[in-house]
Parts: sequence; C-alpha cells; structure tokens
Amino acid sequence: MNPMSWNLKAADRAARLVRAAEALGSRLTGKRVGTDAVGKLLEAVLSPGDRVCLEGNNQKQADFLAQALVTLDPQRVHGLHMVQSVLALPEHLDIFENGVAARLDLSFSGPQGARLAKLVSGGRIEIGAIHTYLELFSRYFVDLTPKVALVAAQAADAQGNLYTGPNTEDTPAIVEATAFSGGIVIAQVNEWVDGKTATLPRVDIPADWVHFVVKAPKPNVIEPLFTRDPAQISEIQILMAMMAIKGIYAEYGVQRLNHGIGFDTAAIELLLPTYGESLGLKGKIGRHWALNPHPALIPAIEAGWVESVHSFGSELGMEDYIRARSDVFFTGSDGSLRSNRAFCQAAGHYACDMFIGSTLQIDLDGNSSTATLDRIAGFGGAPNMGADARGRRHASPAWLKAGREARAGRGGAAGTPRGQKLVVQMVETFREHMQPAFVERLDAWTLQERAGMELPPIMIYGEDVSHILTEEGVANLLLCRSDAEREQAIRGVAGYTAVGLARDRRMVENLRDRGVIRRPEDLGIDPRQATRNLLAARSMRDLVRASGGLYQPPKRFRNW
Amino acid sequence: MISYAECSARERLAQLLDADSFKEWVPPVERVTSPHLTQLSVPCAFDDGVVIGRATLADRTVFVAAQEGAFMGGGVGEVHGAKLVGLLRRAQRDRPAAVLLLAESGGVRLHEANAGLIAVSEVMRAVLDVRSAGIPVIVLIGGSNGCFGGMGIVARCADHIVMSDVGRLAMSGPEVIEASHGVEEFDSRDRALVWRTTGGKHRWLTGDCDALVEDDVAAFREAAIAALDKAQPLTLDALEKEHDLLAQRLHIPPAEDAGGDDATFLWRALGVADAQAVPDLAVDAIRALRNQ
Amino acid sequence: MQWNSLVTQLFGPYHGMRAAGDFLQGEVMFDGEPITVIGTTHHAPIGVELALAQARVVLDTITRHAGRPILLLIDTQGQQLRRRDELLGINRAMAHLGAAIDLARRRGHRVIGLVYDQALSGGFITSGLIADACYALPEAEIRVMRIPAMARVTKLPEDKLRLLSQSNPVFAPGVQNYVSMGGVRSVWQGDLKGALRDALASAPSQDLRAQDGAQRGGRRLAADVIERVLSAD
Amino acid sequence: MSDVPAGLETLDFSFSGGRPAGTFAPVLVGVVGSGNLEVMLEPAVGRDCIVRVETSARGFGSIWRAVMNDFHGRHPLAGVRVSINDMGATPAVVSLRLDQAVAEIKGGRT
Repeated sequence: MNPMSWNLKAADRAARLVRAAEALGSRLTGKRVGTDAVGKLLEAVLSPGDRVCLEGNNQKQADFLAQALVTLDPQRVHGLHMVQSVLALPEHLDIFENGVAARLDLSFSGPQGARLAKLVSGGRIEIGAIHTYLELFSRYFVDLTPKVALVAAQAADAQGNLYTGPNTEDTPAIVEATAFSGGIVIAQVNEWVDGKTATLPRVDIPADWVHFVVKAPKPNVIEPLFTRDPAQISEIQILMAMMAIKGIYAEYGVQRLNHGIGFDTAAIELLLPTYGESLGLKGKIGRHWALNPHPALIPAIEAGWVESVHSFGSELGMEDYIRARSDVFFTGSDGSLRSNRAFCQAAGHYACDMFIGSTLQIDLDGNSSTATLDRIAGFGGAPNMGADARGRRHASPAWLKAGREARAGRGGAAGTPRGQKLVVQMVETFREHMQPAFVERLDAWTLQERAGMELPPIMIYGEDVSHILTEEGVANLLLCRSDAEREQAIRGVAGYTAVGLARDRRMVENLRDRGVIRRPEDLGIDPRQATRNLLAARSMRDLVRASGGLYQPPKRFRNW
Repeated sequence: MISYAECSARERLAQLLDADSFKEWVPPVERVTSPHLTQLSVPCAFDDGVVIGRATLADRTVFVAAQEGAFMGGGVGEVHGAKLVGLLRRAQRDRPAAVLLLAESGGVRLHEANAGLIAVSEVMRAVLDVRSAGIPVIVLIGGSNGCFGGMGIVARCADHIVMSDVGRLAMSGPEVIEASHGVEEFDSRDRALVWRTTGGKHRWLTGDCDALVEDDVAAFREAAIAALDKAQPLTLDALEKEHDLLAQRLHIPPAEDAGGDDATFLWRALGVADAQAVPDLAVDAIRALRNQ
Repeated sequence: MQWNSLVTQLFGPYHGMRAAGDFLQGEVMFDGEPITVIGTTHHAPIGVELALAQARVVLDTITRHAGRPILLLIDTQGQQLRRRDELLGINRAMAHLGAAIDLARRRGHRVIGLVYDQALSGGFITSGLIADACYALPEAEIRVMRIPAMARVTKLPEDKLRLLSQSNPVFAPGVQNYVSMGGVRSVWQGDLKGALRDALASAPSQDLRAQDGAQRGGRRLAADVIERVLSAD
Repeated sequence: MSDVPAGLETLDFSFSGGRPAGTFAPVLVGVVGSGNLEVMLEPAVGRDCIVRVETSARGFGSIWRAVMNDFHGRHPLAGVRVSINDMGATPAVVSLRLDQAVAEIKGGRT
C-alpha cells in the first residue's frame, strides 16, 4: 500500500514561508515586510506557473504589488496564471509582455481593452475565459483557486489584521479562497497602526488569513467611477428617465433594484424626489438598492425614498455622507462603509426585481453588447444583474407581474407559473456622432470571429431582456409572443436608425394598441416637460448642498 | 432659482430684463451670419452668437448684449464683434442708463482669427468710449464657458463686473497653458485648481470683480440693478490707484512657483485667515470675507 | 529689424533708448520735440509685470508731460501663458495698460503703434491695437494662428485654408492682411522718419478701422453691421 | 466629430397640404452647439411648409427627410419657413426643438 500524502498544499505553503523568511532576513518582522524588500518577497514565494490573483478591482488597485510584479526577473518567475477580476492598470498587462505571466482569466478589462486585444492576437496572452464577477469569484473556490493572492488594504496592525476601508470590494472573496486552500496572502497597505497609540478602526480580514504585509510608498489607486456630473444630463435622458419611472417602475411597483452607471440612470435617481414625488410614488418604488454609493442618489436618500443600499465598492468623496447615513448604508463598527462585491453581485442577482442600464448595441433579438472591434472589454457584473435569476424562489409583486406577462397564454414547461426579473435596456437610438444603438448584427459577432472566441461576447441575452426603453418609447418584450413580434417591438422603438426606419408600420401600430409599445404620449408624458428643471440636482454643487456639505467630490468634479 | 450658467443667452435676457421689454437689433431673421464660417464649412448661427438690443431694467432704459457660449465657445468673429461695437457706439449716441454685457466667451473666434482680434480691440475701445461718456458698462459673468482671452480684457475695461462663483474670468484657458507649459504648470483637469485660479470667489477676494452672486438669474438681475448708477470714471487718479494695487499684488506670491497653492497664499495675504476653507464656503460667507 | 537699428534710423545714434530685459523705454527727440517710446523685444511674452512696466511709463508721461506723443514698439509672442499670471489677474493688468493708453489719447497724447518684428494675439490687443493708429514694418509678422494650427482647429486641410486665405485675409497671418482689414493703418517702407512724421500728423483719433477694412475690401461686413445697429428701429 | 468629414450639407424639403399658420412673430429655439441645433420658424408666403437645413453632419439626408416627414405629420403647417442650423444633433433632439418651436408660435398667439 502506497502511503498517500494528504497535506501537500500545507507543506508547500510552509516551504514557501520558510523561503521567504530566509530571503528577507531582517527585512521581515512578524508579518511585516520592508517596502524595499517586496521584490525579494515575491521572488521567494512565487514559483513559475503559479496561479496568482493580483487584486485589480473595479475601483481599488493593488498598484504597488502590481509594479513589484513587473520588476521581477522573468528567469526566476515566469508563466504565471493570473486570475483577477479587473485589468485596469498598464502593469496588469506589462507582466505578460515581459513573460512573468502567460495565462489570464478575467472579468473586465475596461481601459486596457485595446491593448489586451493586441496582446492576445500577438500570442502573448493565453486567455482562459472571460467571466462575470460572480463566475470568476465562484471559480476561485472550484478550479481557479489562487496559490498567491496580492491584495490591497487601507491599514494593518502588528498581527496582520487588515482594515480595507470602504472599498473592501473583492478582497474577502480572494483572501478566503486563497487562505483556506494552502495559498499565501500578501497585502499592501497605506498605513501601519501599532495597536497601542492607534488601533484598526475595524477588522475586515483577520490576521491568520494573511501571511505578509508591506507598506506601499503611496496610497493605492482608487478611481471615482460612479460619479456623474448632473450638469451633463440631457433633456432626452430626462425624458427617458420620466418614461422609466412612470412606464416601468410605477407599473411594476419596483422596490428592489440595481442601476447601471450611465447618465440615463443617474437621471432616474435625480428625478425620484421631483417627478417621482409628483406621481405619488414615494415608498412605492426604489426602496432597496444593490448599488455603489452614487452621489446622484443623495437627493432621493435625503427625501426619504431609500431604505437600504448595499454596495459593490465605495465612491470617493462619499465617506462622510455614508458615515452620517448609517441607517441606509452598510457600515462597520467604525462607521465607515463596508462594501463587498461578491455579496452585492449575489444580492443584485437574487434579491433585486429589476436591473436597468445602458448598452452600446442592441440587435433584433434584443441581444445587447458593449463589445467594440479591436477591444476585449469583458463583462464585469452587468450580466449577473441583467439576467433572470433561475434559482430564485421567493415572490414579490414586481417579479410575479413580469412572470405573468411573460407566461400568459403559454402551456407546458414554458407556461409553468413563476416570476421573472425585469431587465431593462435604456438607450438613446443614436449615441453621439450619430452612431446607431440598434443594429442588424452586433459587432460582437465580428469580434468573435477575429479573436477566435467560442461565443460572441454578448453582455445581456435577448431572452433575459424584459424591456427596451428609448426616447421613442418603451417596448415590453415580455408581451411578445413570437420572434416576429419581438423584432417589430424593437424596431418600433428604434427611432430613425436603419433598424427603426425598416419597421412594419402596421404591425408596430398593432403592438402599440396592445400596449407592447408605449410612446411618451401613451404614458401621458409631453416631451417638452422633460427639462433639466426636473432634476433634483443640476450640478455637482447641488449634490454637495443636498448632502448638507457631507459629500466632498474629488477635485476634478469641482467647479467652484 | 434658475441657474444662470444653464441658461442660453436668450433665456438669460428673458429672465434678467423687465418682462417683454427687450427689443432686438439685427435679429436672427435678418440672417446676418458669418461668411467666414460658411467658407470653412462650419454651421452658422442666425445671430452669430450674440444677441443685442434695447430693454428696460427696473424701468430704466439699458442697452444689452448677451454672448452665446454654446456657439463656438462665444468666440468673437467679425459680425459678432461688429454687433457689440455697434451697440456700444449707439449707447454713446443715445445715452441709455447703462450698457449690460452678458459675457461668455473664449475670446477671439479662431476660425476667423484676424478679424476677431481686430474686432475685440474695437470692442475694447468702444467700451472705454462709453465709459468715458459717463454711461456705466456692466459686465455679467456666469456662463459655463467663462470669460477668457480678449473678452477677459474687455470685461476689466468696464465699470462694474458681476460674477457668480461658477463664473470664470481670465486671459488664457487652462488647456492652452497646459499645452504650452505642461501639466505641472497648470493641470486643466484639476477643476478645483482651475476655479481657485480663475473662478468667481478668487476674483471677488482679489477685487477683480465688484459683486459676487449665486448662480441664479434673479441674483444677477438684482446685482445689475444695483450697479446701474455706479459709473466709475477712468481718471488719472483712478488709474494710479489701480496701478498701485496691481503692483503690490505682483509681489505677494513667491516669484518662482514652488508648486504650492498660490491662490490660498494670495488669499491669506489679502486677510483671509482660513484660506483653505474658501472653496467650500457659500457665496454669502465669501462676500463677508472681503468686507472685513 | 533689431530694435536698436530701428530707433537709430528713427531718432539717430544718440537716441537714449534703454533695454531692461525685454522691456524698452526712452525719451527721444524727433523733429525737435520729445517723444516717449515704450516697447518690448525678443518676442517678449506679455505678463503682469511687463504690462505694468509699460503702463507705468504711460501714466508718468500723462502726469509729467502733457500732450507728449507716445510711440509703442511692438515685438511680442502674445500673452504670458503662466498660471501665476492668471492668478494675479493678467487680464486686469492688460486692461489697465489699455486703459492707460486710452486715457493718454483722450488727454491729447498722440499714440502710435509700430509692429517692428512680431505681434501675436493677446500681447497686441492692449498695445498697437489700442493706439490712435497702428503701423507695421514690411518684414513684421502679425497673427493669431499659423495655418497648421488653424487647420487643427477647423479640421480642414492646410491646402484648402491656404487657398481660401488668398482671397480672404481673415484666415492667414500677414501684415498685408491686417492692412486690408484695417487693423494696421499702413506699412512703413523706405523713409521711416517720414512715415513717423506723417503718422504723428495724420493718425485719426477716432476708431476708423471698420471703415478702413470695408474700403480696403479685407473686412467687408463690420462697418455695415455697425451701421445696421446704429440705424435699427 | 473628428471622424466626420468636415463640410456642410444643405438639405431642402417642402411639404404641402398643411393648415395655414397665419401671422406670427418669428421664433428661434435652441443653439448651434455640439449635438444641438437652432430652429427658426417664420411666416412665409405660399401654402407650403418649406424647410432648409444646414448641417455639419453629412450623409444623413434620408434621416432628415424621415424626421421632417414625421414633423409635418404631427404639425401640418402651411405658410411657414423652417430654418435649421445643425451641429450634429440626434433626431430626438431635432424633433424636440421642432416641437418646442411650434409650441412657441402657438404660445405667442394666445
């Protein structure tokens, strides 16, 4: 009988920790590593081909550790398999150019999308898969468990407990998967606390899940990605927001929801306390949110519309406001926000009745995509929000009504009673420079062909979309009973795009009679009422005022 | 409260002047547009970006001009400039109670640069002519494009300047300075820095404007009415005082930019104890700072 | 032309003009009468300091020498493009210089501008362009923008702009273009002393530039538009 | 707009069969700014609604025709001259400005 070893991972971790201790010598005190020794640390703990999670979030970046990775000697450390949710920094791709890393599993590449596409087509990166956030986090616990996690936190104490600050984001998911499966967790922090004169405001990650802590020379990078200056909201966006509130939110009584990050959804947030109030909707819609702390939500919160907000990440400048509104936001014992991308994604998927957001292209099946040629942008979290939750079992009026509409008159399995999530795509028929939002064929298909992907990168499948909202009207796809109807419903709100002009006018009028398509006038909305005067805040400063001075926008957003 | 910054030039006039009192000269139906823009295949505006005419303000006859910042950044071209000059010359002839200039301009319209440059200098001379005739010229600045370039000089040739805190008054735009001397010299994306350097609060604390108001059309109206009888003759004595003020100010900040925040340095020297707090203070609190 | 050879031609070798950095100043004799000369050189950028230095001399001339003519010698790359100058109110300092020159004119001082080298946008508005009349030497350059920069702003091909500028002087740099638009009264050629003598005798005290532009065909609309405003109901 | 070739396009349309608008003071709405336009309505002789568009966005003539057709469907005017200066406004913005202009005529008449 061969003796089997069942603790190879633990032994491997122990060996790496010993290697690190030897390499660092006096540069290691407890778990603290000298800033200048970070390269030595990484070379000691990393082995070629390791699976590594470098914390790249939507907002917070482990930028110092990313820079350290780039400077490693590819002779010693190479072929790493990076598993990270967001590629945001140039360093995230530099490590593929210099050979330190070779394989990549990701969710979103945002600003690095064009360079990523180039490196992939040049054979410098082998992509495993492009995921949604929840998928990638899930795979951390199945077959993409990191051997080494490089994370960012605000502060650490002498034991190695971590305080993440309001941007906890992905950190708990990454650390849990790594620490409990024989991996090594290294954190960069902005400050030390000694435990005597100062203690951590709260503990987000306990010390025994963390192996090394290094103080970064500069605070980690955080981007204010969710700040939308109300000054840039157009009359057309306000018109669409009015249609959303009256034609969808009120119609279904949507209490629990998630918003995208565009100006159109910011317009909705800013119309709740004005237009929404005038329709008597307070308390009837928009009470619970899975949402980052959008500054544009401040007026609605102040007017008493919002009961709870759980967040994926935080937003710069909102710290004091959140602290002062702890009934609404999830806050720690210290009073500051605790965000958590994994939980918030789950909340958005299972506990929200509606997702509403924008996209770049919609086809005649209602499939939508933000993919553009020569960029690999990835998915992020939108597909988790913008998909019917097939595992959901609890009922709510909005969910049931959508389900009834979708199933009325159907038999068999398709007619089995259940609810459905409202997934709303909100687009102007033309984007800037007269780019049509409605197309016969998504660019995603061409991208698939060029990049040799298994599937076209579709953000939200037409099957999941319940409504398409444009300045021309609302198309309720739940009520369509055939592909032909669905196509005409989409053409019927596609305005003067080629797709819209090619509509069957008679069929579209018929759909309108049935309430499948509703124009502004069908909803009792005069487009000329859609003025910026309806916005509860028309400028960044209005938002500051609405917050009683608690919101402190980043300087790039200040015009005073 | 109606935001002055958000209004178009025509909306500002409609809100600011006595109701239905405005009579436009060279109105859009006359289609006096820029032939140069047409040559360059750029769309014209029927009023070439400036609305001029006669109206009453608190029952007093005033001549007014309002520049449209959304059209070519309010840039002054041949026709635009000539409309302003005509208005000012007519003021000299007809002697209204005041001339109101609702300025929103990047300065010379670069598409017709040579004509624009000469036109701005003609406007400047005409403003000084009106002023020396004892008719106050009142400049209102609160549009999102600010008042820059040659129009920034023209504004300072007037008797009285009213600004909101979102208004900006300066010479070169931050983008131009950044392009010329680098982002270390002037980071044009740092809006807080841009406003500390050129914004209404700064201009109020330094005395570069005469009234600071909220971004509210009614507040601008009130301030314009208050300025109606405040002609400030340009005498030798007045110019000597102006010279002393500017010469003293020149030596307040460190000669070489040490990378620090020059604006707060300047405000402190002007007697503002908590200069750091200025950007976050409300307009009435800022107004009180200068009265000390 | 170098400023020194210019003033030597105008006022003889013992002109007494001094340069302090980029700033020129002097009291010269011309036809037996004193003239105040103020100027800049080395394509000086006009910042707060240089604007004030010029204004100081203008104000002193008004105070001490009633009626004495003032000659502005212009060579500038435009306004100083610095954050510090903006902070200090460069537009206010330039307006102050312009107002000082304007006051001198009103008090009967002849003010003559002469572009002897280069005149660009901001630096020109409150000097030559606010004098009684502005003149230029033939080799001088006056502009807001060169054609390539203009092409970037307008997104039009340079060739097209060059072609357009042959028939329309508003687009391209050049002394002759400014003459035809009325911005420059005339170009001084040959006998510079005679030209200055003539300018001192005949420069208009009213702003006739729009009319000149119309008559010369370089700025066809301005005078007409002004007239329309004056005669509107 | 950088990818749009520079150059103006002039488009003329004429619609008949509308109701006479009568006399009214000319109205101007909107401004010629990026993504925006100005629309001027004036009384005109004859029984047509004549439209002239000057636009910086070339190649969208068929869309303009469709937008103006629908406008005429909503507001069948006769004896009106519609003049538009456009800087790349979307059809939604164009339709909104046209409706605003018509409302101003009607408001001015009551």
